[in-house]
Formats: sequence, structure tokens, C-alpha cells
Amino acid sequence: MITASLFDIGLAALVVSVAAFAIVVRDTYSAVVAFVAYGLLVSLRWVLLHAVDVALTEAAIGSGLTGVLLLSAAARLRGGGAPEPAPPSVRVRALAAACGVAVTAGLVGAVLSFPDPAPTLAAPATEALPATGLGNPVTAVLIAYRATDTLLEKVVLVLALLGVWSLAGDAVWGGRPGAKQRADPDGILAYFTRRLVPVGLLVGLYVFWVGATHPGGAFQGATIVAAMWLLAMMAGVADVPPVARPDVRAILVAGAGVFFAVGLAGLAFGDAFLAYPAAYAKALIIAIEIAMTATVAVTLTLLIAGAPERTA
Amino acid sequence: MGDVTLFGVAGAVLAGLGVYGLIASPQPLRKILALNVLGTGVFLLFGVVARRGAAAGLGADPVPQALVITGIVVAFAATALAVALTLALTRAAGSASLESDAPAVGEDPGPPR
Amino acid sequence: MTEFLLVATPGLPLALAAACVLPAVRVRMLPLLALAPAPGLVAALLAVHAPPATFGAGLYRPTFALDAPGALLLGVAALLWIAAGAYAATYQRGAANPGRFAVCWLLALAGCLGVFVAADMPLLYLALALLTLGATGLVFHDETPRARRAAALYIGLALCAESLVLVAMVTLASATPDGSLLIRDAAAALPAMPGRDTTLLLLIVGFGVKAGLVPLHVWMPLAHGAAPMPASAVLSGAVVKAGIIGLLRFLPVDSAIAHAGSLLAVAGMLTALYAVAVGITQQHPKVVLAYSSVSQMGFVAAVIGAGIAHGDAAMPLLAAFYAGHHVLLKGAMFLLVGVVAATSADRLRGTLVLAAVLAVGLGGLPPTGGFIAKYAVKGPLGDGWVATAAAVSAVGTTLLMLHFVRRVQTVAATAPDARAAPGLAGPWLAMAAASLVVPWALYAMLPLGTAGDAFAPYALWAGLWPVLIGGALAIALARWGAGLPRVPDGDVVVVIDGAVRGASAATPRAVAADAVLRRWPAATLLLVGIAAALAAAITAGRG
Amino acid sequence: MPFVADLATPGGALLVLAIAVPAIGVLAAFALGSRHAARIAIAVVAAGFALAVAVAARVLADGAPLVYVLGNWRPPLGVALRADGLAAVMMLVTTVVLFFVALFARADFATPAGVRDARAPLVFWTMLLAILAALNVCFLAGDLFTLYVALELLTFAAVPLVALDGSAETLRAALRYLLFALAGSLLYLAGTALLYGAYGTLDIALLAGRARADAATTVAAALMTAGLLAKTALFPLHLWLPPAHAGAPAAASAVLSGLVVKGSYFIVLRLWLDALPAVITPAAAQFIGALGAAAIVFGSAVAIAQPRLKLMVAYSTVAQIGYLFLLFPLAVGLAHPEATAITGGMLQVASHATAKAAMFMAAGLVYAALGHDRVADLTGVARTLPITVAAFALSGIALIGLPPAGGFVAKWLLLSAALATAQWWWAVVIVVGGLLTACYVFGVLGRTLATVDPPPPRGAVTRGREAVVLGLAIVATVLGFAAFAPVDLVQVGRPPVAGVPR
Repeated sequence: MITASLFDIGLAALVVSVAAFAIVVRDTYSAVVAFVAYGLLVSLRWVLLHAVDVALTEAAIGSGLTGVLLLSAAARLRGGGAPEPAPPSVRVRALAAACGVAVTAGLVGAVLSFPDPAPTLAAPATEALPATGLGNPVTAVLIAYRATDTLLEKVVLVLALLGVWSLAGDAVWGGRPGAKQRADPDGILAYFTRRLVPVGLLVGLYVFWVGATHPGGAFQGATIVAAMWLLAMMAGVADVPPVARPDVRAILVAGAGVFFAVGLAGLAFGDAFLAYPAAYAKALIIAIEIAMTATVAVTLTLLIAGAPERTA
Repeated sequence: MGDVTLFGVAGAVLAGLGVYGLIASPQPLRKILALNVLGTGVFLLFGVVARRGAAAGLGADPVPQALVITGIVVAFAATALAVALTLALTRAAGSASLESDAPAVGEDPGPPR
Repeated sequence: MTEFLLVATPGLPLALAAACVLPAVRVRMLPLLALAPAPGLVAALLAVHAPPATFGAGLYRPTFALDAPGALLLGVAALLWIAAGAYAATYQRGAANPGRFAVCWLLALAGCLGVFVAADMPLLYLALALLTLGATGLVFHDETPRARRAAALYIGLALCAESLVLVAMVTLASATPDGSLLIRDAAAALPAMPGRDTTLLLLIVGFGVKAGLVPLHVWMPLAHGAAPMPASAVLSGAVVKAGIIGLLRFLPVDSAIAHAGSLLAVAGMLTALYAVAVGITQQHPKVVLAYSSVSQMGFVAAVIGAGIAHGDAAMPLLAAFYAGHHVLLKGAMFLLVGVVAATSADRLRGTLVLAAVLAVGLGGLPPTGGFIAKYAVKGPLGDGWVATAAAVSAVGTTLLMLHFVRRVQTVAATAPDARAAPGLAGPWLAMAAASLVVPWALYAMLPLGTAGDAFAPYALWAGLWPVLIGGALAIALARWGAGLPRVPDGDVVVVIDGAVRGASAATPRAVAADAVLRRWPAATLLLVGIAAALAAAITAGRG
Repeated sequence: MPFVADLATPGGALLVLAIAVPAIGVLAAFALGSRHAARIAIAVVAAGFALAVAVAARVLADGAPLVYVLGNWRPPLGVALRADGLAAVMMLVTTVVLFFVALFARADFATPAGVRDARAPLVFWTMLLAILAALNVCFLAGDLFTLYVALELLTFAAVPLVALDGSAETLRAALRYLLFALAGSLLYLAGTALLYGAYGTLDIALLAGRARADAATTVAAALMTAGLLAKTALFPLHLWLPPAHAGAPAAASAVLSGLVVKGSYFIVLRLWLDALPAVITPAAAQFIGALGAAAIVFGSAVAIAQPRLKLMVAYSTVAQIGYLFLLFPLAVGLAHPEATAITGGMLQVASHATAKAAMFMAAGLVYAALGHDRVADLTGVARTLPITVAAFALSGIALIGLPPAGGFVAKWLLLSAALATAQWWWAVVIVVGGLLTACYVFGVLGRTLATVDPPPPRGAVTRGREAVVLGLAIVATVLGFAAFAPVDLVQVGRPPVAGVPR
């Protein structure tokens, strides 16, 4: 823990400069491309912070899916031909810069004033691990110790998806999100997709499975599965399912539903809501994770697909 | 602990950049991008806190990491909703600017339901 | 039994008003208006010194009680409300929207009688609020631009006054032993409490607006002029007494607040004389009567002030007695205006003679009710400058009332042999008789002084000379009055109009500023700015 | 802080159900389509009301807060749910208002015959339940990060309601609302990061014991409070509220104005009264009070000048939110915080929630009947819609603070707190606020009661819907009789008046 190594300083400077470029550059499309690169660099920094789980999530969701979302939106908006709104006056930009500096200074001052023996919950987390039957402490926090946050977060995802769907016109309600993908069936994209998707699914399932003991878990696995499904859709191999299909709705609520079911079972029979009886804690957690992976994969894909636009 | 504070400073600078972008960039899409930069900055703060809390054989305190994972997923959901809204607004109003809506006193901007 | 009566006093009108939610009831409510004040009248007669009636067991327990001044005023006010209710039944039958008139009438009635029976502060505030809402509806009733302006002014000033009274009540509540909310305890705690002078100022200004002390009187000529006839009668007669009972109940006769008493006396006498000066320049009889009310309320406030300044313990009952006479007489006068308006000029002779006698009676002509009222308050007034000012006020009042009698002839009906309907003439004659008989009955019943020495020669002369001088001045006014300047009714209200225009000019600027603040850059800059300011406030505050 | 960090009280299971039932309702409504969603929503709101009553009764009976440790992992590792007097009152108010709004909205958001699933009804009923779930988490969660997730749940439930009719105007309002709320959330999240860095826990009760006035805590408190003020739209951070609340459908506006802004307000209360009382200084409390006073004056001034009724009621919300923040200088950071101020503040919150929801629904009915809501052309509406105007009048009286409405008792308590702590200027603000509110309320009432030329009614408004609005307005008026309650529910769980958190 000698002074920060040259690599760290270099990476930090690089991340900040890419972020600054993404914020300041005039053209939106290049800003989004810069943002995707920025996302990957941040994932690298998470590895340096010994947070591999977070690095995986950041790479998959933070830069991957968010990048796809912003890129497709930028492409659509760029085509719109709407006149670029005038950039704000110099005075506003100066004040904004001052606010940015103030926020940075405040946060740096706060970080520097942290107490030296840093308070941590690492010890109690590891001691309680055997009770959950899990190896990876981060997954244990997500699924056991702070299970309510994850549970509520599932409901947040459902609401976000319904919010996106609510922007559809009444005429196309229940239809398929996103424009019809016109990719030629035997082009290189379709060929590449048919080869990659099975492998990708396998990797996703593996990342999900290994999450119990090593970095990985439901979110990361689900994101890889979602990426594969998106690839298939873009390649025209598969089409986005219509919004009104009951089985799609069922999958979307399965994750949170199973979580609640197990939680309420704990309330009724076990000793507390969301408490897993020691005997089959492992089995229950696996069941929850499976349902969660399926739900998150479908939800993330449909979030990117957007509001229903066609009934065909 | 030199490099951990470096990460802290980097996170703070990213947050500052995010705030600047949020205030100064006119289009909503750029504001969404700035919000994501601000988000990553804040999550890096959690990362620094986690790293400082390394103990009991773990490289970092698992609790803040779990909070960050939940935060990233929520931030993605927010971005998705914001982008969908921006696209819907562009479709409905032609231009996705946030400003031209202040209903000046007197004119009746259409019948809300 | 008495508890039921006390609660029924405001309770019955409120119940009737609530029943008006059904259109079928609302349309047929007009004839019932005369019955609504009945429990108030009975309560005034039977429940005078009954123990306070308390309800509920929670943090706040509403209490009803009736002390002697309250009972006296309640009785005469109920009489006026009954007569005016009967009068309104005929007067308003043809007019538009009788249902809304009835609801507003009942709300004002409940508030007015409620003020007299409320023994704790929140209940008094509830009564004042009901009174304001109902009275505004009555003033607004004709919906002419003049009525709208008068109603807006009335509710604006009334709400401001009630806010001041509310702050005073809260201060008193924190000063009373163990936070008791009773008015009796508040008045006892007033002289010795820490923020005494500010509380006194708040009470005097708050109830001063209700009673119409100059310069807070501006709403009265406008409101009483614009309201329908029976509404003007009750507004000018009974509703105005809310301010008087407020002053009587909250200001204890205690040497510690003698300075407040003299301040009130000065304000009262100033009001009395100023109102006469402006009143004689007015043309419309209802506005002249309104100024007479302002003058008389000023006189009563002066009596209260002088009583407190001299520490005269009997003052509250005497002041209430004088105010009681004014309720009856002023109510009769307003009903008279309606009767005159409905009868042709040549049939007015008898009515005008009776009106003249009553009008001069207000100035103190023996043997009318006015004379005994003025004689009764000689004690509290003492014999300093206040007494001489009182005499001058008597002269002024006589002059003003005779001016009113002259002006009222101009509104006589043009149809050759029009005759006022019995529904109008009956209540007018009843009130005229009451204003002559009731004061004497009350004087005999209540421990106000022996009737015998009221007829001593020097007392009769003391009552007569102001009236004679007033009569002479009235004749002079009749001949050379045309030269007087035309003062707009509500005289200093132009000041308030200016203030209102100033305030309403501020709203577009606020809208413009709001539009600026709601732009995205400005709002986000403020967001970070507020975060910084909070951080500074948290660190700075720690020193 | 008398919250006992680890003792799980027997009644705690009620707290879990108060969150689980609406959340499961959201999932079921989303999965089963809009026709079932309406029925599920009304059933769940009724169950929510029963749970709220049970929680309040249990809190009153125990005289102490209910605590429930989730997953049997005690804080700081796990998350605890706590219901003190404040939470119980808020849960009662929320379920009462939602019940009336649900009854009111049945006509607007009924699924057309022959259609299994329609867009607007599905979105409305699902989001209504989501708001109930999110608010219950806001009131009960004892952990700051769980409160963050609850805030996001609340925002994601509210934004689609704003843009339900899909016009460009409401979409722009929804986008501004979402972006500004996200900015606020991220500031709040930054604050939680700093607090965790400084104390190793995010549990409110533990934080109260450990909080010390150092740089990290100060910056954290400032950022979190600013973020929450942005989500509560306290002046001058109110840019998103007027177009959002005026553009949304009537039932949605009622919930947005009456309840949604109260969620983030409650968390500011939790933060300042329970989590960081040792750090917050009187100067900061005076600053927030000053913002509240500015909100009252500015909000009322702009409301008076508004040409449209729904925008006027929206700006009235901006002003009344200022009223809620007057509680802070009267109750926080003083040598002995005034218990009456907190009771008065809570009664003001309850009175505003019920009265504002009723007023927005009344405005919605006026719009439905006349086809417009221009204030200038409302003359004579009282003849065509007497019950709606009566409801508008009653809720107006509750907002002004005239007896017997709850607003009056709240004003009385706040005034006595202001005078007891020798801060007369807040008393002036409270009184001026009431007068300014009277300006625009009586302005509108004066026009509606005029009988000069009653407008021709265009849309049909059923008597039943008017009765629902009148019912809620009567609840706002009857709140005044809360002063008759033998014991003060709000004070349960508050620190002893000495203000020293245990």
C-alpha cells in the first residue's frame, strides 16, 4: 500500500478525461460512444478496488446495456433532424462548473475526514456466512442480510418496465416493442448470432451458478442472457414478444413473486420474514436466484426494447 | 492507503463532472448521460468506503458492494425510463427540449385530462 | 337544562344550515329564519349565571358559559335577529337565490350568538370564523360590483383581524395556569403576563376591526350599505357587538392595564366624533346609519376604555347595557329604511314622527331608552375630558340621526298610495317599541342604579341640552348643508384600495420570477447552492 | 433515541404485511391485466387501511414503537422496520386518502367492456398500489439505503401517472420530474455513502447514537437534505411540480400532491429528528424554515395569478409544502424541542394530504363537467355542481386553517410552539400564509357562488363521484376533532421532551 502506483494514477487520469470528453463534446453520438468506453474503464477501476462482483455488474449493466440504450436513442434522435438546442450561456456554464467543483470539494473533504480505523461490517458478514450456506459474501448480503433491498429492487424493475410501456399509444397497446428488425437471414450478423448465442447462454448460466461461491450471481448472469437475446433480436433471428402475452407477464413477476413467497413462508413457519431456515437455506436461495435470473433477463431486454410500437 | 484516497478523489471528480453536465448540457439525452456519470462517481465513493473497510480476510467490505450492485440496477432502470420518455417526447413534440413548457400566465396550453 | 340551551343557541342555526344541503329544505328555509334565534333568547333569560357547560374529555374540552354582559347582549341580539328574520321572510321572498341567503343568514346567526356563549378561546375563534363566512355571504348577496367590493374588503379585514386575535389567544393560552384555554383565565393572566403590551395591542386592533374603530372602520359603511336591508340591520346591530363582547371579556378591569384603557378611550372618542363628521356628508340613508353605528361603537369602546382607566368594576355590565340599547335602536332604524322604501311619500307622516323620536332618543332625549342608556354609563365615563367628549358625541349623534331622518324621506316609494306590507311594518314597529321599553325593563331588573334619581331635574337637563343643540345644528345643516364636501363612503378606504392594487401588482412579478426559477439550469444551480448553504449552516451553527 | 435497535416486538409482523400486501398487489395487478387490477387495488387499499389501524392501535397500546428485524439479521448487518407514532399517523392518512381516490377513480379508469387489458387503467391501478407500497416503506424502514430504494419506487410509480394522457405537455413535465428527482436521489445516495464511510452503518437508531459533527457527516446531511428537498419540490426547487400535478389526471394529481411529496418529506423528518439530531444546528433549521416561508409567499402569490384552476391548486401545493417545513425551526436543534410543534406539523401534514386530494378531485370534476378549468369562467358553477363546490369550500377552509378543520388545530399548535420558543417571526409567517391561502380560495369560491350566468354543463358528473369528494373534504374538516383525542398518537416514540436522544 505504498504510494499509488503509476498505473493507478494513469488509469484515474484516463477515466476522468474520457468522462470529461463525454460531457463536454458537442455531438451527442460521439458523447455516447465515449460514455461506453468510460463504462469499461470504470469496470477496470472496480477490479482495482477488489470488488470483482461490482466490476462484472458495471461492465454488463453500467456500460453494456446502458451503452446500447443510449446508442440506439442517440441514433434515433440524430435522425430526427430537430435543430440542436442552443448551448447555455457562458455564465451558466461557469456557474455549473463552480457547482461541480463545489460538489467535488465537498466529497473530497468528506472522504479525507473518514475515521482511520475504518468502520466495517466485513467481520460480521463473514461470520454469518455459514448460516446462509453461501460462499460469496456479496451475494450473501444481497440475498440474505439485506434481502429487502433486493426484493424492493425487483419491484422497481417491474415499475420501470410498466412505466416504459405506458408511453405507448392506446392503439398499439399489447403489441410488440421496437421497430421490425430487417436483417437479411443469411447475412454475417445472423450467422454470427447463431454461433454465439448458445455459447453466451452457457457463459451466462455459469456466471449465475458460480455466483454462490465466487464473484458472479443473478444480476450478472441475467445480463449476459439478456445481451444474447438482444443480439438475437437485432439479428432478426428472434422477435420481441408482444407485451400482452400472459406468459411474458408471468415471467416478469416470477422473480419478485418467488422471493415474496419464500419470505412469507419464513414469516409463517420460520422465525422471521425473509429468514431462511438453516436446513434448506441453500435450496431456497437457489430457487430464488433462478427465478430472479429469468425475470431480470427478460426485464432488462424489454426495457431496452422500449414501448410497444407495432401490433404485428 | 494512498491509492484508496486517489480513488476517492477520482470518484469525487466524476461526481463533479456529472453535476456540471447535468446543469450545462441542453438536450435531455446528455443530461441522462451526465446523471450516469454522477452515478458512477457516487458508486466509486461506495467502492472507496468498501475498500477502506477491508477486514476478516476480504479484499473489501461486502455490504457497500451489494449496495452498489443494487444501485447500478436501479440506475439502469431509471436511465431506461428516462430514455423512453425522451423518445416519446421527441415523437410527440418534435424536439426534446425541456424549456418551452413554462405555461406563461394567460395562454391555455391545451386541455389536460 | 341550561347546558342544552347554551349549546342550542349556536347549535340550532347550524343544524338548520346543515339541513340546507338538501335543495328541498333550502328553498323552504326562509320563513324559519325567525325561529332560529329562539334558543338564544331563552338562554339569555334562563341561563344567565348557570355553571359553564363542558364537553368531551380530550386535550381540548369546549366550554359554553354566559356572564351578565353576555346574557344581556345575547338577549337583545336574539330579539333583533328574530325581528329581522321575520322581516327577511317577506323582504327576500321575491329576491334572487333565497336558498343561499338563508344559509348565509343562518351561518352568521350561529356565529353571532356563538360569540356570546363561547367561554373558551378556540370556540370563540370558531364562532368568529362562522360569523365572518356568513356575513360575507350576506354582504355579497346582491352581487352588484359594489357588493362584491364590499364583501372582498369585509372578509379581507375580518380574516386579518381574526389572525391577530388568534396570535393573541395563543400567547394568552401559553400564559394561563397549566395552559387553560378559558377566556376567564386568559383575562386574569393578561395583566401579569410577559408579552402583555403586544397582546393588548393585538386584542385591541383585532376586536377594533370587528367593532369598527377608526381607521379600521372602513369596511362598515361599504358592507352595511351594500347588504340587503334585513342583513344590514343585523350586521349593524348585532354582528358588530362581537368586537364589543371581545373587548369586554378579554380586557379585565385592572389598574395594571390602565394605560391601555385610556388609549382605548381616546380611540373610541376619536371614532365617535370622526364618524359623525363624515356621516353628515353622506347621502344614502343606509350609509348614514352605518356611520352612526361606527360612531356609537366608538362611544362604547370609549366607555370600556374609561372604565378600565378608572378601575370601575361595574363598567362591563353598563357598557353592555348601552350597547344593548344600540342593538335595538339601530336594528329598528335599518328596518325603517325598508319600510319607508315600500310606502308612498304622503303616507309617511306617522312613521317619520316615530322615527324622529327614536333617532333623537339615540342622542339621549329623556324619557327614551337612549336617555337611560346614556345616564347609566355616566359612572364609568367619570368626569374628566371623556365626559365632555361624551356630551359632544351626544350632540353629534342627534345631528347625524336627524340628518338620517331627512335623508330617509328621499327613498320613499313613488307609487301614489303604496303601503308597506305587514311583514315589513310589523317587525319595524316591534323593534321600535322594544328600543323604548326594553332598556327601561333591563334598567329596573339589573343592578344598574335606581330609576328614581334618573328622573332628577339635573339628570333630565343633562340629557336634554345636547339634544337641543343637536336639533339646532340639524336645522342649520338642512339649510346650508349643500356646501359640505362629498366624502366617498368608506372615506379612508382609498388607502386600502391602493395597498390592494400594490399587492396585486406584485403577483405578475412573482409569476415572472417563478418562470425564471423554473428553468432547468436555474433550478439545478439552486439545488447545489442549497446543498452548499445547508453545509455552511450546519458548520456555522456549531460555533 | 428510544428505538430499541434489536428487540423485535410481537406486533412487528403487521409492519411486514403493510409492505408485502401492496407489493404483491402490484405484481398481481401487473400480471392479471387492468380489469382485475381495479378490483385488486381497492381490496388492497382497504386491507392497507385495516393494517394501518391495527399498527396505530398497537403503537398506542404499547406506548412504544413497533420494531421488526427482517430476516432475523439484526442491524447493523441487517435491516429493521420501525413504526413510531409519526409512521402510524402517516400510514393512516395515506390509506384513507388512497381509499377515497380509488373510489373516485373507478369511473375514470374502468377497463372498457370486451377488453382484457387497457393501458391507462392498468398503469393507474398498478402505480396506485406501488405508491402505497413505497410510502409504507418510506414510513417504516429503519435503514437509509432501504429508504433510497423506497424513494426510487415512489418516483418510478409517480412519473408514469404524470404522462398518462400522452400529450407533449405532460410528457415534458414527466421528463423534467424524472430527471430532477434522479438528481435528488443521487445526491441522497452520495450522502448515504459518506455516512456509511464514517459510521459503518446506515441504521437510523444506531446512527443517532454514533453521529458526531465532523466534515463527512456535515456534507452527508447537506447532500441528503438537498436531494430530499428536490424530491419534495420545496421552493425554489419546485420546477417540476406545477406542470406535473396540473397535467396529470385528477385522481393522479390528488395522489401526487397529497401523498407522493409527503414520502420524501417524511424522510427529511426522519433524518433531522431521529438520525442526526446531534449534527443538525439551529442555523440549518432556520434556513429550511426560511425556504418554507419563501415557498408560502411565492407559491400563494403565483397561485393567485393562475388562470387555470388545476395550476392554481398545484401552486397551492408549492405553498403548503412550505408550511410543512416551518416545523423544522420550531422543533429541531433547540435546547428543548417543542413536542407541540411536532404534533402540529403532523396534523398539518394530515390536513394538507386530505384537503389537497379533495381539492384536486373537485377541480377534476369541474373540468369534466365544463370542459375547461379557466378560473375566470367558473361563474355560477355552484348551481350546476353544488356538492363539488361544497367539497372545494371545505377543503379550502382546511387549507386556510379555519376551525373546525384540522388545519386550524395545526396552526394553533405551530403558533404556540413558535411563541413558546420566542420565534415570533414564524408566527407571522404562519398567519400571513393563512391569509394568502384565503385570497385564492375565496377568489375561486366567490366566482363559483355568483349566480349571474351559470355555464351550460357539458360532461356528465355522477352524484356518487361528487359524494366521494365531499366525503374526503369532510374527513379533512373532521380532523380538527383530533384535538379531542385523549392521548397524542404522534408523540409515541418521540424522545422525552429533554430532547436528549438515548
